[in-house]
Amino acid sequence: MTETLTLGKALNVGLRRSLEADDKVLIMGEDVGKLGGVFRITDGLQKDFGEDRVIDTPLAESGIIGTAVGLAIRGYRPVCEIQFDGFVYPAYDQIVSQVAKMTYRSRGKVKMPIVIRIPFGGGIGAVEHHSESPEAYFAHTAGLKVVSCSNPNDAYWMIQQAVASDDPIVFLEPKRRYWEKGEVDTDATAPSFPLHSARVVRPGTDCTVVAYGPMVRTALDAATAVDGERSLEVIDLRSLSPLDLGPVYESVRRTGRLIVVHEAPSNLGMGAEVAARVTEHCFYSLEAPVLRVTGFNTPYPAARVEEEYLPDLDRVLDGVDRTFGW
Amino acid sequence: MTETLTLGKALNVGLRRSLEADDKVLIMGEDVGKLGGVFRITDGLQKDFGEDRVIDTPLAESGIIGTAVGLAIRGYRPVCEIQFDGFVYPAYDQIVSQVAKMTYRSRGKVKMPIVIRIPFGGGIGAVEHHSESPEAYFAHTAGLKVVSCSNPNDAYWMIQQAVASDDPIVFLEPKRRYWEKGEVDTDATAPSFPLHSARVVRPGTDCTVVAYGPMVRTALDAATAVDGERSLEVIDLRSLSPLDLGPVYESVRRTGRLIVVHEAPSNLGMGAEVAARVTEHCFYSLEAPVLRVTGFNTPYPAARVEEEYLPDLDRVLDGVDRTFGW
Amino acid sequence: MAKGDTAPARTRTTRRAKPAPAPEFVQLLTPEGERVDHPSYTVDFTDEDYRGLYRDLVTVRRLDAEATALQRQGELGIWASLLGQEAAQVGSGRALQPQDMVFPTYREHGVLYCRGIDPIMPLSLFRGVDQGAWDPNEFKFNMYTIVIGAQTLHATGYAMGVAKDGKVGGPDGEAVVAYFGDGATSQGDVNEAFVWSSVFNAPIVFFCQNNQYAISEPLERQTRVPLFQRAAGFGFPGIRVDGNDVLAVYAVTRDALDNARQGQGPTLIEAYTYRMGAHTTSDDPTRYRIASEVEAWQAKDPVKRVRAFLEKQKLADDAFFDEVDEAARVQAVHLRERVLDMPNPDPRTLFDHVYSEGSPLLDEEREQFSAYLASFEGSAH
Amino acid sequence: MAKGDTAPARTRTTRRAKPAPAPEFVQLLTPEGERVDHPSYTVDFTDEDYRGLYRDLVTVRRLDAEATALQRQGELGIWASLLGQEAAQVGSGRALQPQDMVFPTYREHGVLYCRGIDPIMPLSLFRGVDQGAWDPNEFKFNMYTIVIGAQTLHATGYAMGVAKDGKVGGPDGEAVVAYFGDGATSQGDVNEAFVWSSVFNAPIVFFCQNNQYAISEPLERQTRVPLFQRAAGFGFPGIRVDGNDVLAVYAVTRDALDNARQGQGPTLIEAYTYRMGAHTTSDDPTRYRIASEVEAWQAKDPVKRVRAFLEKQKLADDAFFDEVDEAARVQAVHLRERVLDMPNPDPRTLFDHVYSEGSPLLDEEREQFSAYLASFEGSAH
Ligand SMILES: Cc1ncc(C[n+]2csc(CCOP(=O)(O)OP(=O)(O)O)c2C)c(N)n1
Ligand SMILES: Cc1ncc(C[n+]2csc(CCOP(=O)(O)OP(=O)(O)O)c2C)c(N)n1
Ligand SMILES: [Mg+2]
Ligand SMILES: [Mg+2]
Repeated sequence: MTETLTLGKALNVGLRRSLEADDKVLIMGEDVGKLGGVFRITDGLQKDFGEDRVIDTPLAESGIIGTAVGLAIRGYRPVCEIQFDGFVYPAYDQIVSQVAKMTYRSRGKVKMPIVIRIPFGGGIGAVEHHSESPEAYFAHTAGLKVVSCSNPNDAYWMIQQAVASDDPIVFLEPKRRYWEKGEVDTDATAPSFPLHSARVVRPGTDCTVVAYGPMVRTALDAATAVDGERSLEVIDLRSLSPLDLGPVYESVRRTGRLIVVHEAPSNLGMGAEVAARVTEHCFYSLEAPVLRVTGFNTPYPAARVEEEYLPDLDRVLDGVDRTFGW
Repeated sequence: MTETLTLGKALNVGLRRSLEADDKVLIMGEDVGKLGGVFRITDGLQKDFGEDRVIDTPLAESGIIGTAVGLAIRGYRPVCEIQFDGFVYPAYDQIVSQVAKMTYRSRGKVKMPIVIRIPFGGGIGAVEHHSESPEAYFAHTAGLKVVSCSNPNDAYWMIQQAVASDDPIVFLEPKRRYWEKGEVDTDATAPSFPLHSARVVRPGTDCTVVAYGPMVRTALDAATAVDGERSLEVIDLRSLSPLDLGPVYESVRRTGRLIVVHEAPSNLGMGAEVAARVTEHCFYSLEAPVLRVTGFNTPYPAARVEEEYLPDLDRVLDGVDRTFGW
Repeated sequence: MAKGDTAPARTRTTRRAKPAPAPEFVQLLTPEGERVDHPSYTVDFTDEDYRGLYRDLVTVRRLDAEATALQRQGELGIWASLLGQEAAQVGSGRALQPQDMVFPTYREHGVLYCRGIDPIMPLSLFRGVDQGAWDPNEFKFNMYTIVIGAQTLHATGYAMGVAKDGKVGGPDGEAVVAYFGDGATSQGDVNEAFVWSSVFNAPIVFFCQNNQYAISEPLERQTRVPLFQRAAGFGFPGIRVDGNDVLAVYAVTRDALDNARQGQGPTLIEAYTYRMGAHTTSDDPTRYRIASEVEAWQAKDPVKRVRAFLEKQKLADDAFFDEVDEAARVQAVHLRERVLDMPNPDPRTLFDHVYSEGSPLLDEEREQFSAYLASFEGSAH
Repeated sequence: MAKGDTAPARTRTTRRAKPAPAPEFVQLLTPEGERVDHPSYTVDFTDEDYRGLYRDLVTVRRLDAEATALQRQGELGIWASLLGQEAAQVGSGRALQPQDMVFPTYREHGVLYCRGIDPIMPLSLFRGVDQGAWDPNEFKFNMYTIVIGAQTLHATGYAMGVAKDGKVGGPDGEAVVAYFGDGATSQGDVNEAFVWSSVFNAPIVFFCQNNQYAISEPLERQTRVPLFQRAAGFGFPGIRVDGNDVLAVYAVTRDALDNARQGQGPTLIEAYTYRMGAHTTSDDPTRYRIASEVEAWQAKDPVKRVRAFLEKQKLADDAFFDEVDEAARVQAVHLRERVLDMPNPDPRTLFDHVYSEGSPLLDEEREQFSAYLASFEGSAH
């Protein structure tokens, strides 16, 4: 049996399951308690699990992650909320030099079961620092794993898988999709897919479109828009590190064309890595170079031009046209 | 007339020229004053220019960059030293959210003539955090420019060009090459090359090898090693952001093969971007996919295995073999 | 002493004294509008000055209300209201000398107004037309900073620059003020700013508006002692002032700025106040605080007490109060009209000003994007 | 008050008092070896305990010298000597209960020794064989942390976990100690750790070894007031102790740990000491400090004063001192032998333990690299 939930609510219920499943799971961050988070993702959790497990922290991101490291050494499993993408950087040192390296430094003797939840991406008309896509900064960092969900069912399962993982996971939530609804299989006792797996979310034959997080919906809309004319295969990466490119290679060997879509700037972004690896693995199958449809290489702009900055259906289709024009 | 200088000394003399040329230039960082920096790059500068211009700062990297922003608003041109690559992360927020964005935020009304000098890379037998290659974290950030010098003459000129630039520049110094000597044209009144330009440092015909910073020497050594057998064209990127790929496209169109070499992990690194763009621009010229010879996707390891971690002559030649084996 | 030996006995000390009760803040005007004395601080305002302060308080409140209304009507993306904090902002803003430099957060509309800056200036940011683009040096008022605490280091660096320029040590010296909230005191950057400004004896005033909340989190989530006490441990004075008392805020800030400009280094001012409204228009404060708390603070309203003072002292009559209200209303209407008139930016400009000296990558993207946009011309896009 | 009006007159206050002279630190044993009293702290050691402390001091100094020698001979990549700081480390290390947890920097070899840990443990890090890999929970001693200040937040989080586990509030409670240097006090992280530990009343002792330098930078580059005073502004006690007096350090640390375990929250201890050697073996201190300063501190040597005390009190004779030296020498020789025996890691292991749960990318790289290495087999590589 399934329930219809928004993506935000699915995360909320998933976190609740994680708190129920293991006493050691903690939730910590700014405004996550009484307020339930500025996006209400932790709504009701402090009320039900107490202030000892759902912790309103001081306003200091390095403190959030740094204390989470200590709590993890003590045996806890902290789930840290960073309020917005643009506010993760004060914690960057703790993330890349401590969270990411503690297991390696200790030759496996210390585990870092820390989840860093970050609502990310644009499209909500916000002011500066509230619409960024920092995934490359984390995916480039050995020792971190990075995932992003694109729909309520994945949100529900992936957050629980992330909390259950003994490795540190940066969990990127597509904030502009928080209110989108979908069926969630809350009855199942186990997820249908491993956390670090990509999935074909719409089969097609002419061109592969790879996306993740908020852009999966955009890619699907593009596929629908050209249905009949052109058959696009859409793949949701889901895991940005480690990448699961098997399904992408398989797809590109069939379609011969690949578009990678993301909101982050192209320069040294996820699209570059996907392009480099797909080109290496599918060199003789490609009819055109891998093309990227991404945010521009500028800081995230003011809200009234963000719709122009962000890849949308038209920009994706323009990419498709370009690959066929090669 | 030229002088023979080490790369480190060339930087020192270049900084001296910059301090002489403009009163507003400041040097700031940990131990840069009396000690002259742990690598002695600022040796003697405090003595000659005073404590007001060469400033030993409190031990706080966010403070170094954050106050540099304020000094820049006041009209100064701070040159900040980060003691080692692995200690730049506490300043990451100030770098990506303030230094990189201030000009954009102000629609050009505020300039950020800040240079962030970072001795980077491995190969010196150091402990953790002293051997990292963080360039991707900066090159992915719109609003920053990133350069790296590979030889004394470039070091001398590029540091002066960086200080003279009105844009913020992350200046990556190949620390293991600090002691390598070369001719420096200290008599010339102007540099021969723009700061943001790549250069063919060894012409060749069979395969292009792109490198920057410490790996340029390695690439040149590889070219020498196979001289007679295979002719490698070596290109020094010099500017990592913005990239100047014109010379690379031109080269690859001739050679049909490209190896990108860097110490940083491959995943979402400079090599990925170069591969993606070269593939797009030289799609029909490539005889093999662009291959990357890089550090592995692990944290930088203990000193006694770093030589295995780092690309060396053999690893570069292995890459060359692989591209010819395609 | 070998490992495993019994630990030697040791003294239990009682050095841990009870924390002293929080000292009173500096107050010169009670909530009832009584003028009270303080041993160290006073003001010597003319009648006209008092009326001017009242006008400022009313005006910044009225303009703020207009911005809130504009947001409700969809004309602004978000608004961070200063409601309740007018005295903290007008008092400190009016204490500034023309040569002083301000580093605000995102809420200092009242300070901005007192600098003589057109209140329209920050509205482009909240409308989403730009990101709050102005020249800090032209207005002696830095751009709004959204990343909590970051501006305190900028202010410190700027103040170090002031000292380098030899602009401290006399009555014409330049002082710098950094605004931030109670929540910000937990950030590393703010504490680093304390370290730096102390070590370099920078001419700076740290002005903390303790409005009791950081979004939903009450002060106890940031500290267990009064915030102004933080300063002493960094080597400079801290002082708490009634943040709803415009006279006291003025006096204390004036003094601290003067100390800074004279070369006596930093001061931390904690303006004890209350955020009467929501954190921003996106916030719902009923989820985390009770009505009675808000009511208790209503009795300490910063505007009402000045009006009560003016009335008691017979410094103003109804005609004056009406005129002030009307003038503020007119300004608000004018503000509204100009907000509605703000043009949307041309999307092609989003590639501009990433760098002062440009970049070929951006030029390429601008060109491609222009061609892309042109490809829709004539179509229904 | 319209803009441009003359600023109203205001009071110049004289509230800026001269800073109080730095209070004396806690001392129980003078540099001359006199046992002195302190109103709040004392120790009640047996003769055997005193001799044990002396043995520890001599041993950690001897082992440290051996490591320095090993580095000079190229057997270690670098070494961070504790020379001069033996009392600070032995005094605090011996004050720990077995259940207490330590978060060291890279210099706490003496504390490690006092925890009963084999001093070989951190040498793999300095030799470059690994990165200091041990199980913090097994030894109740976290791995060395090189990024300045980062460990203070880890310690705070760990201490929060102790409280969550209900392990505070009685004599069996667990306390946590975070070590850091004078330079570290400028880092945001350390100040955030102060905020957090205070707000959550964490059972933690912040133990700052003020050895007067952060590499080349003297204390004045980090603060203009004594460091222990930092604590009060965060809401917990700070105290300065003679860091070269092992008795005083023991007493003060024991007390602070006990307060923590009893649920009274954090304490900051500033152990006032001196780094007699170089920052690390890569450093040349003659570039930034004068010989006379070092000599002045030599007179306050932490080991000599305990020997003087033992001699004066007739608690030990020459035979004892000789035996201690000889035992330390033997330990040092043993240490040296084991360092020379440390095997280099197999390069293939560099792909291990990046993740607890592995990663296909690393598996692929390990495999490719093994094949690559194999391709050289039989060749001269
Ligand atoms: C580094 C950072 N983290 C989180 C936020 C999100 N945020 C915006 S305002 C705010 C609360 C600020 O509280 P305070 O400093 O008391 O200022 P106030 O808004 O009350 O004036 C938070 C958490 C931010 N802007 N920056
Ligand atoms: C974040 C960071 N910045 C810079 C360094 C380089 N560094 C290593 S030790 C040191 C000085 C530390 O001084 P202090 O805290 O007083 O400790 P001490 O070495 O004197 O024991 C510096 C700057 C570092 N390890 N980490
Ligand atoms: Mg507040
Ligand atoms: Mg020190």
